Amino acid sequence: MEITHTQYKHCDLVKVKGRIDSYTAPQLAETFNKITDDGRFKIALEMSELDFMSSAGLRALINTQKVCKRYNRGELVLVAIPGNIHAALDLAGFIPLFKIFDDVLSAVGNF
Amino acid sequence: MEITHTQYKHCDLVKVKGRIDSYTAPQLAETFNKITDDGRFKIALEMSELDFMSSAGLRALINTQKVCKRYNRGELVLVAIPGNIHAALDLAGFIPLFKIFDDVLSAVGNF
Amino acid sequence: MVTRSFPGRYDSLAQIGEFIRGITDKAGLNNFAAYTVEMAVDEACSNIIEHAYGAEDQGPITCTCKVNTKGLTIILEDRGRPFDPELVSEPDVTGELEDRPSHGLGLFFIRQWMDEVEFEFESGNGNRLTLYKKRTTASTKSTRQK
Amino acid sequence: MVTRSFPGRYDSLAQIGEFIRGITDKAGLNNFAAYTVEMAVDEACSNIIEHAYGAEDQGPITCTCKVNTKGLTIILEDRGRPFDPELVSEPDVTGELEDRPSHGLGLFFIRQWMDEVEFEFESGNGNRLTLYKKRTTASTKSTRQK
Ligand SMILES: Nc1ncnc2c1ncn2[C@@H]1O[C@H](COP(=O)(O)OP(=O)(O)O)[C@@H](O)[C@H]1O
Ligand SMILES: Nc1ncnc2c1ncn2[C@@H]1O[C@H](COP(=O)(O)OP(=O)(O)O)[C@@H](O)[C@H]1O
Repeated sequence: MEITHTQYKHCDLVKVKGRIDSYTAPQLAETFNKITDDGRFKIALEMSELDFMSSAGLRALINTQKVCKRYNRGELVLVAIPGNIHAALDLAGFIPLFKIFDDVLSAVGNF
Repeated sequence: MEITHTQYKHCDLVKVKGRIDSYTAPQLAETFNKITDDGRFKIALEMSELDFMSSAGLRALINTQKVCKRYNRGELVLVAIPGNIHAALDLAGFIPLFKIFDDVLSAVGNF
Repeated sequence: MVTRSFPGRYDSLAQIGEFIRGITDKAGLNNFAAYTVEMAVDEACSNIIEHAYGAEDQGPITCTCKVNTKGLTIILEDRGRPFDPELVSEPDVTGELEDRPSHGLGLFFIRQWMDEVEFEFESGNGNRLTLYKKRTTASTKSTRQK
Repeated sequence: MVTRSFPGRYDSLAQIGEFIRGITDKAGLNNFAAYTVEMAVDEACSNIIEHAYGAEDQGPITCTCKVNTKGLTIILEDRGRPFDPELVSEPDVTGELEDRPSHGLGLFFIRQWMDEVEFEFESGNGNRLTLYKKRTTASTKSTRQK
């Protein structure tokens, strides 16, 4: 797994590549925590080069979404979700819980 | 010349392709005017596919920059400027007057 | 039939995933079917490390794969504590954000995505989880196209 | 030597640009040198329509191009009103944003980017603007590389 984090004026962009499983998910959770600990709650997660995400990754997403949406201070949005991962998010009932964008520009521009 | 305009939460992105000369520059000026007449003064101009820009285009840029920067309400930033056009902007002394970004994401993210 | 053993550690998961992708390729499963198998196995192995062994490096995970014309069977064995999956209730996948549990999705994925799932415990022999995935028409077709 | 005439209209500018690119290509100018010639000619033709003719469709723009080993000469002719470029002062290209003029850059580009610029007026024959661009070492080199 490879994580890139870019801070923009109104939001943070996290790009994750490779594989999110129980071994790597803690790093993703930590990246999200560092951002929200900074008082920043508008986050876009770019997933176009993500190959695999287990429920450990879903856990990081839902926990971060809860923190971000509290007091209406922001939200985590998902960008460029690969097909198989979209099916997993769908089965887990996550689709209604996250705004989804096709590309980072619209995601960052939405904040 | 082909113009695409996308409105984001905190800024407007204008992408211009092809040729800006005395024939086409009025369309670009009109696009900018429509945005500023709307009370929106944060504009990014994406130029990566711009082939040519005469002083008629420079005129549209400087006029719009004056309107945008007034009362500190915003600015026009330039994105992905092709080499020849950069040389023309430089000769006209425009480089210090505009923030320049390599890609639209950083430009939109900066607003 | 292929059998391989992996250390019961989270950093084995990527290798297990690779191993499973090799098997699903050979079985000619389509891309999505292969993904569901990889994910089910990953969830099961995470659970073995976290719940059956209770920690990393407590024992191995043995993975046996059998391919036949009807489908793919994967057997995961460990020497951890026994487990009755009947006691685990389905997670809420429809409620409001705040009501959503962050745990309990792993077993749900395994059950939803595999065609048959069986947990067995034999004292002295440990746990055995059998996962079976049918070939779908689509996957058979995609095999033929190769 | 090539001569072509274009209607004195702003929508001729793209065709004039294409014509000039054909010439700079043949002359083997490098990409940037070619761009400066295209821009100088575009500025000059815009001025002919706007200032010499005072409006569109008042007369033609005739463009004559000569290439030799030393460089490229472009002659633009119109039948509009005469013009003394000595009376035009240089634009401010260093001041604060608010002090910058939005007009007056065209002539500046022509003068900066061409190696020689000459305006002539003969009553009865109209205006003639001669632009000369030297081949630079770089452009000669890029020609040789072809
Ligand atoms: N192999 C196992 N051994 C023991 N307990 C297990 C095993 N797999 C699952 N469990 C139990 O079932 C629960 C649900 O598992 P699961 O759906 O994978 O979610 P999670 O692991 O996120 O809690 C676990 O919390 C655990 O109590
Ligand atoms: N061909 C021409 N015929 C008559 N006047 C001209 C011509 N070219 C330029 N001028 C005069 O010189 C001024 C400066 O020209 P220029 O630098 O091209 O800027 P602009 O056309 O934007 O005013 C013009 O405003 C005009 O008064």
